[in-house]
Amino acid sequence: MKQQIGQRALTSLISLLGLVVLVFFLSRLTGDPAALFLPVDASEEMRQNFRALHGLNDPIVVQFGNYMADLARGDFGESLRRARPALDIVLEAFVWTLQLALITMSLVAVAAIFVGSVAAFTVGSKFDRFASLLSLVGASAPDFWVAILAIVLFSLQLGWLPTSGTGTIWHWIMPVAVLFIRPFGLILQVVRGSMLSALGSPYVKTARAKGVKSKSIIFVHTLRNGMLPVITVMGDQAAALLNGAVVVESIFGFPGVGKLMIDAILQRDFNVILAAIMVTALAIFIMNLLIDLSYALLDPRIRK
Amino acid sequence: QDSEVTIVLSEELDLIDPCMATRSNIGRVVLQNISETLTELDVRGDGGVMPRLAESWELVDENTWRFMLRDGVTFSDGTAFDAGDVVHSFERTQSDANSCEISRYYEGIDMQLTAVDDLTLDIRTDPAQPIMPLLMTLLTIVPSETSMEFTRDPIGTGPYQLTEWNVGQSIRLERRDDYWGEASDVSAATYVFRSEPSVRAAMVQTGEAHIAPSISALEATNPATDFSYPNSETTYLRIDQMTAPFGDVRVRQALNMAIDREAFIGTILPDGSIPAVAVVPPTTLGWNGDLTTVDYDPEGARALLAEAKADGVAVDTEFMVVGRIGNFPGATELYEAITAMLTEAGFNAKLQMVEVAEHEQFYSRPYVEGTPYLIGAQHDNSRGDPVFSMYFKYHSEGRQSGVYDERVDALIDQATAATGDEREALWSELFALLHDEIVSDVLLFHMVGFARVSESISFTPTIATNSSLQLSEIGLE
Amino acid sequence: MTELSTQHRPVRSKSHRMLALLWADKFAFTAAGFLCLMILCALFGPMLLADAASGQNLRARNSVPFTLDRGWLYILGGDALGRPLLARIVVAAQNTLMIAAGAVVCSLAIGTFLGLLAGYAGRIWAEVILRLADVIMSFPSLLLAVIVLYILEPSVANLVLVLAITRIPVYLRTTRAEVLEVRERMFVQAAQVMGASRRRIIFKHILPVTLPTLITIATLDFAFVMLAESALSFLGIGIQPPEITWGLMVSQGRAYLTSAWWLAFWPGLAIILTTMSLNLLSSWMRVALDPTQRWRLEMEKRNA
Amino acid sequence: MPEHLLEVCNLSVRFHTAQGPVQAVDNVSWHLDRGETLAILGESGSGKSVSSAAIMNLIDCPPGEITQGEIWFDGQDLLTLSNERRRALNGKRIAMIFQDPLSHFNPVYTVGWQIAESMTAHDRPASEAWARAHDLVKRVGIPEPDQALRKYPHQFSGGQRQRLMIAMALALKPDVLIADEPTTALDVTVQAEVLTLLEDLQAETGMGLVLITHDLGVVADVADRVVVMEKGKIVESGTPHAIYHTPGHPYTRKLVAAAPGKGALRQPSTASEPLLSCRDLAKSYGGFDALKGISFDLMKGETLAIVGESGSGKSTVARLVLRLEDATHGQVLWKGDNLLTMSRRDMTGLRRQMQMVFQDPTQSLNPRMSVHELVSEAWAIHPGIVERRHWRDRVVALLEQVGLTADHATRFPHQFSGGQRQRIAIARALALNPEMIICDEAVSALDVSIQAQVIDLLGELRDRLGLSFIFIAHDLPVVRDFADRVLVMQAGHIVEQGKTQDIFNAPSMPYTQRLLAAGLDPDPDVQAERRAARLLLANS
Ligand SMILES: Nc1ncnc2c1ncn2[C@@H]1O[C@H](COP(=O)(O)OP(=O)(O)OP(=O)(O)O)[C@@H](O)[C@H]1O
Ligand SMILES: Nc1ncnc2c1ncn2[C@@H]1O[C@H](COP(=O)(O)OP(=O)(O)OP(=O)(O)O)[C@@H](O)[C@H]1O
Ligand SMILES: [Mg+2]
Ligand SMILES: [Mg+2]
Ligand code: NI
Repeated sequence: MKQQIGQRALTSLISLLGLVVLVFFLSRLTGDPAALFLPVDASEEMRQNFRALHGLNDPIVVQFGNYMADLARGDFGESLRRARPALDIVLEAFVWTLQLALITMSLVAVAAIFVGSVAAFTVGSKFDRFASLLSLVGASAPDFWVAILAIVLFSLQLGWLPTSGTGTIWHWIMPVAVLFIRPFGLILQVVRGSMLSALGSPYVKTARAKGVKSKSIIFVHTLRNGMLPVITVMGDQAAALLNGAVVVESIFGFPGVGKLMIDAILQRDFNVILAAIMVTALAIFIMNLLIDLSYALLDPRIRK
Repeated sequence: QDSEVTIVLSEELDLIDPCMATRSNIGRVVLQNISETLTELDVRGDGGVMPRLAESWELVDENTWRFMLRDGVTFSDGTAFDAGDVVHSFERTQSDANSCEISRYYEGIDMQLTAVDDLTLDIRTDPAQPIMPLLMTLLTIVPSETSMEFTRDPIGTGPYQLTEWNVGQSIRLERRDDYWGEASDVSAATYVFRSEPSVRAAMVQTGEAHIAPSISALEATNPATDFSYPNSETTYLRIDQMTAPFGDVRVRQALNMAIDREAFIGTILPDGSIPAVAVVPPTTLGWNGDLTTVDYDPEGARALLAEAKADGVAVDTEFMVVGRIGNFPGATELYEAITAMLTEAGFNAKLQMVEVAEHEQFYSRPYVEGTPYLIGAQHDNSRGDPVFSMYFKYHSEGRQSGVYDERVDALIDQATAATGDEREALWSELFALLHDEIVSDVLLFHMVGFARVSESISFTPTIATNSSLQLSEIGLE
Repeated sequence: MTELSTQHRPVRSKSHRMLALLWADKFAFTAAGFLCLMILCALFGPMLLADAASGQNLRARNSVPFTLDRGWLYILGGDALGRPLLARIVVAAQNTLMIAAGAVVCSLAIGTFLGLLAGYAGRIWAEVILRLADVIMSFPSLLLAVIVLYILEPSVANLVLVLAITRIPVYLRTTRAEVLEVRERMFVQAAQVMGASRRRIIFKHILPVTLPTLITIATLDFAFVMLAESALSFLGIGIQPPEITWGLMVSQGRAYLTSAWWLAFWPGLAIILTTMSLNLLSSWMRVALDPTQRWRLEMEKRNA
Repeated sequence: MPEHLLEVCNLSVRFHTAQGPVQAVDNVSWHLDRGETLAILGESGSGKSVSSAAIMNLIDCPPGEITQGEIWFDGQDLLTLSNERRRALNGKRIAMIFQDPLSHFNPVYTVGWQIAESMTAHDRPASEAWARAHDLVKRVGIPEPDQALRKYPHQFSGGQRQRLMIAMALALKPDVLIADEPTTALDVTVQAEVLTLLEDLQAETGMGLVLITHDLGVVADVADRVVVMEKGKIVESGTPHAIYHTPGHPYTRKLVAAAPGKGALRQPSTASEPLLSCRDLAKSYGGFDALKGISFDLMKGETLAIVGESGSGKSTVARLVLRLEDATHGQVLWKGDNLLTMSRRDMTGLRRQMQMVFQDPTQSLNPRMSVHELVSEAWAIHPGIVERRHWRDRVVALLEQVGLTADHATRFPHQFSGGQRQRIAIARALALNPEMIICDEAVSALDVSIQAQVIDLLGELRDRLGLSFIFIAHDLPVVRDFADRVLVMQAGHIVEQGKTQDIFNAPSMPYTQRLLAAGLDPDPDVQAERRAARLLLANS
């Protein structure tokens, strides 16, 4: 087990490195940040100066060497636009994103598993149909619709919640709710399908013969058997949130990593892009590791 | 407490460095709030250039301006303001250690700043700069201790000082007690950032914010709170006369005639937008009131094209109309409609919407080879003088120019060096030449912006609101 | 034991039987009908309505839905340039469905294939494939789009490429998770004993178990891809006006959400309905293809 | 009418299938008194399991349907009770031992947890439940109960799982225990222990036992009354003695006549070259040595029976030989080639020559494939054996050979009884015309008449095609009839091997002797005597 994790850490490190190299070179093929940072009527001299200031005039291999040397010392470079260390910027934003992702995914996990399981258990019932349809509508509706309608309804009309921003717990409600919808719909469907298969298994009969309550048949016996795809898809959705929930962040003014990343990409702020990718990649790698480990925890047959 | 306001801006500030104050959102926070300039342009009246940190100025000789500075001014860090600070502030904009934007306004000018004494400053320039006081409306003053690198802790002489910067969330300015001028009503201002226009509007409506300097026209439905203001932006299609078939003036005329400008106003563009006859707004020096927009005349356009075709101009050449996605509200629709109108008039036009970085490649030299194109762009000049626009847009060597005409080059050079009425006349002449004779571009509209201001405060947006927002101009009701 | 039906019902063709099963689930049947309609729109829409969909009429700008004053094409209202929304939705179906189906099918096929490989082939392969998935998962799709835009030409095929690549990991990881469990089942060993090739075991025995889950995810991805596509057109990659897709219509309507809701609503509804139809159909398929569940449809048929 | 502990009246159950309804149970009535043992004998697929499932409320309605009948327990008709009230009875008052022990355990929980759950579900405190689970596991003869409780179902052998299932059912000392083929995977010594355990419990609590079995010996040993079922109906009932000695119904007569262990012993053909040789084959799971280095040969055309203690490694041998698992060390030589080091591709080529019938038929059939697909898959894998257009006929022929009918071909595995599934698995193994078949308890769930039919079929193939068998079984009379040589295993070792004749007539090792002595005789009279002798032995 220890050895396995060690090996995993090593391969992950290699892939992270590969990712950095890939992003480093590819992103530099996508245009000149000077053109984007400086106003259109800036002179060629200003542009040169800007490039020189950020070492963009060196041959790309030299730039890469410098970057890696700095990286080895734990220096992720400065943002081209913000006059701040890229890592600081990213970490500040990542804290928000992480919180948002964690809160959302925990709610999604609880709600989707609960509703999905019950829907599978009562397959074909009104509850099943209703839960499925509603969640599907939610999951396929454009997220900005939902976000703006929520603001119009809950802030403008009813005045219950602040429109946007951070600060109080009330500020979290709408962003989390909007982020909740898509993963909820998707995971609910996956849970439902997975449980539907599991509920036909003979061990369910055994449990019934033992007099086990329906509740525990659903949530103890079958759930764990149907969990593998569910946590995998949850991981995917969580990764999407970790990569940043751009729409929600920009509509609700959440200072997360999604908006940061988009801006950095659109502005070719290379160091921020790289730092952001490394931080989120690390989080995603760790999450995938945990998910892979949990397979074996959930299903002893997979332990080898 | 009651005298605090919240202002919701459209995007987060990367920097709050005073030397970046020409960027609109940075300017709204910094300009004349944190950092002041020597002079200030009067946008509410027609006072022209007014004193701010300089009390008066005079032309010493043709190439030298002398500014008499205000006494008793201190920076928010307690140090006193003197001529040395101005010199440093200028040098800072020229430094290699940063990429200050302000410097572009001093480009091509050899400027020598000397502190004659603590409160007297001489500026020698080559060539002569008749509009030096105007140029000084752009130079934000920082204390001479400020390092050359970008700072994240701006110090200025303004009525407010930065007290809090929650990156990504808010910026807070608080009123200084030791400000040299009149104390303003607002004791503190918080700036927050929302990129969604409807959210900005909603925030003022719910009372979460007091001013939203830019909301979308579609949201601006409440006359009690929503103001339109000319935002000093002008949209136009730049024509590169080097590429066929645009070298022929008839083709350029036909382009102008093919577009029904009136149809856009009140539909895709808000009421209040004005069909443009120059690339700068009407409040600019030398504005030529005699120019009139080209009338919509698709038949005439077609006739002109036929005529040109008969002369062997390749009017059937396919060209692109390049627009920038999200450039202004309704940009895509506008360009879509324009393309349709051009096609209607017999052009072989194709729409191509591109992203910022790509747009920049099309817009600035060296231009993209291959298919000829018209590029849709928006130009901002709220500074009151065409000099900030004309060289770039129309001089043969201008970065975004598609005009190659000696008369134009000469006029630009003359006007830049001229003062007073002569300057005004020369600009006026240039506008006429470009518009009527050369038909340099397809000018579209002077745009308007919309601001929502809470009823609990009094503030009227002006043409300057696009680039600055003085807290001292806000009154409390 | 007596077979009550001594005389067998005539053996009907397989497709006929599936149709009967489809008829048994009224929701799925409606869904299938709707999808057929959409496919017809996609096939013939541009041919019939292209002119109507691109004809501008600023006087009909944002004209309200549900009146026949301007002719039946305006029944759903007009857009910001006064083009009839109904015609535009019909015409846009082609691009939309082509892109969405292209992206989803590609990512589903590639992801599933790699997932099967990772789950069933040797450790080294699995390690490589999974790290690759990690990397893709951490690679922001927007950056990918920008890179593709700069390195390759913007085109529909590249748009599909970007969308497909970003969605591969979820299928890959889900497939692998399921394979890990399914391959431990005894019937897989039984097939092995019979000498079944790996390919056969994977495609005949393992894939059918995992497929329903994957298809469930894919149906919801349909909506995701349709909306994501418009986000990428914002970067200038892929579909650009005057070409249209539903996603593009939705995002163009965004500015008008509070003033002319119908601009974004109808294309959004088309997306929702398509997604929902696909999902209903996939739920139906899950039941129809699972012998232990199929009775649900067969019984309904009998009762009906 | 005296009050019975459990009474089934006129029960009929019908299943819906795509081909139309199947009447699984047809107007069946029987009753059970306190302390009594009722044996239900019957043809495979005659509705024994379905009727007991009806008692436990385990029939999915739909697609199943209880068309008529009453099930009286404790003065109430179970079929009219709410689900919640039936749940409260299940496990506590009425318990059930399922036919397929592997699939009926939840694969992801430890067996300890699952046994304890049968108590905690009825509000027993967890600590008490675990203590009792420990006790029960010991009682059913699982070694090292502490560790066993913490293991997962797939880590046990077939027989061990069956015993764990028994332990689970006995946890709350139910009033009625329905045991569906509870000893199909148990060697006779363990079987005897389990039967004694059940009897003890009966004596202690007055438990009524419904024993569904095909084993006439078990019936003779423990049953008070017998009902015989055929095709969903009860065809005869009475005392074991009456049934055995004066069977009335033709089916019963056939059943009694088919009882194995009476035929002539086989004379193995004289030595030919070995088809398969195992050399020092060993397997350990973690720290546990399941197989401790065994060696044996299988000659061409020979039937080698492996008998032995439950959990002694019999199935492990089969899995190793077929390379479903990797051996820890040792060699398996197939016609001289070592299978264990062979490349995967070469192995695939050889696969068609060796087939296996798994101990757990349910799990070894892909639930998504119809019987036709299951059987014909072999031909799809190895083209050239049967042409595609003959598949249908060939499948039908195979099904008929194992006692199924043509219209079973379109059904799916879950629509069959335990014994029927086992026969599908046999048909599948035969489809490839292999040279060797490993039968892991392949006929243990079949009633003796079908068993005889299948054994005859296998015997005929052996004689005609020179097929070799490794025949893993616990059922000594069947082994005696069918095998050429016998290999006796205990705790991972081979304790004795030799010709069937020698082993049965003159066992040399004490374990073998014990094994043979524990055998049950189908004649109730004979069995009563043996039992008396055994009790005497035990008491002295
Ligand atoms: N779900 C089902 N659908 C259709 N038919 C079924 C289903 N379950 C069982 N049957 C049929 O019902 C009949 C009775 O099955 P049951 O399991 O009771 O047999 P059994 O007497 O227990 O046989 P065995 O000794 O082989 O286990 C069988 O013929 C079987 O094919
Ligand atoms: N995956 C496993 N992990 C750990 N132990 C195992 C595993 N599989 C089998 N065993 C152990 O190996 C031993 C031999 O198992 P095997 O299945 O070969 O027994 P068997 O002789 O077939 O018994 P039975 O007659 O009960 O089926 C058993 O004690 C069992 O507990
Ligand atoms: Mg049975
Ligand atoms: Mg076994
Ligand atoms: Ni038996």
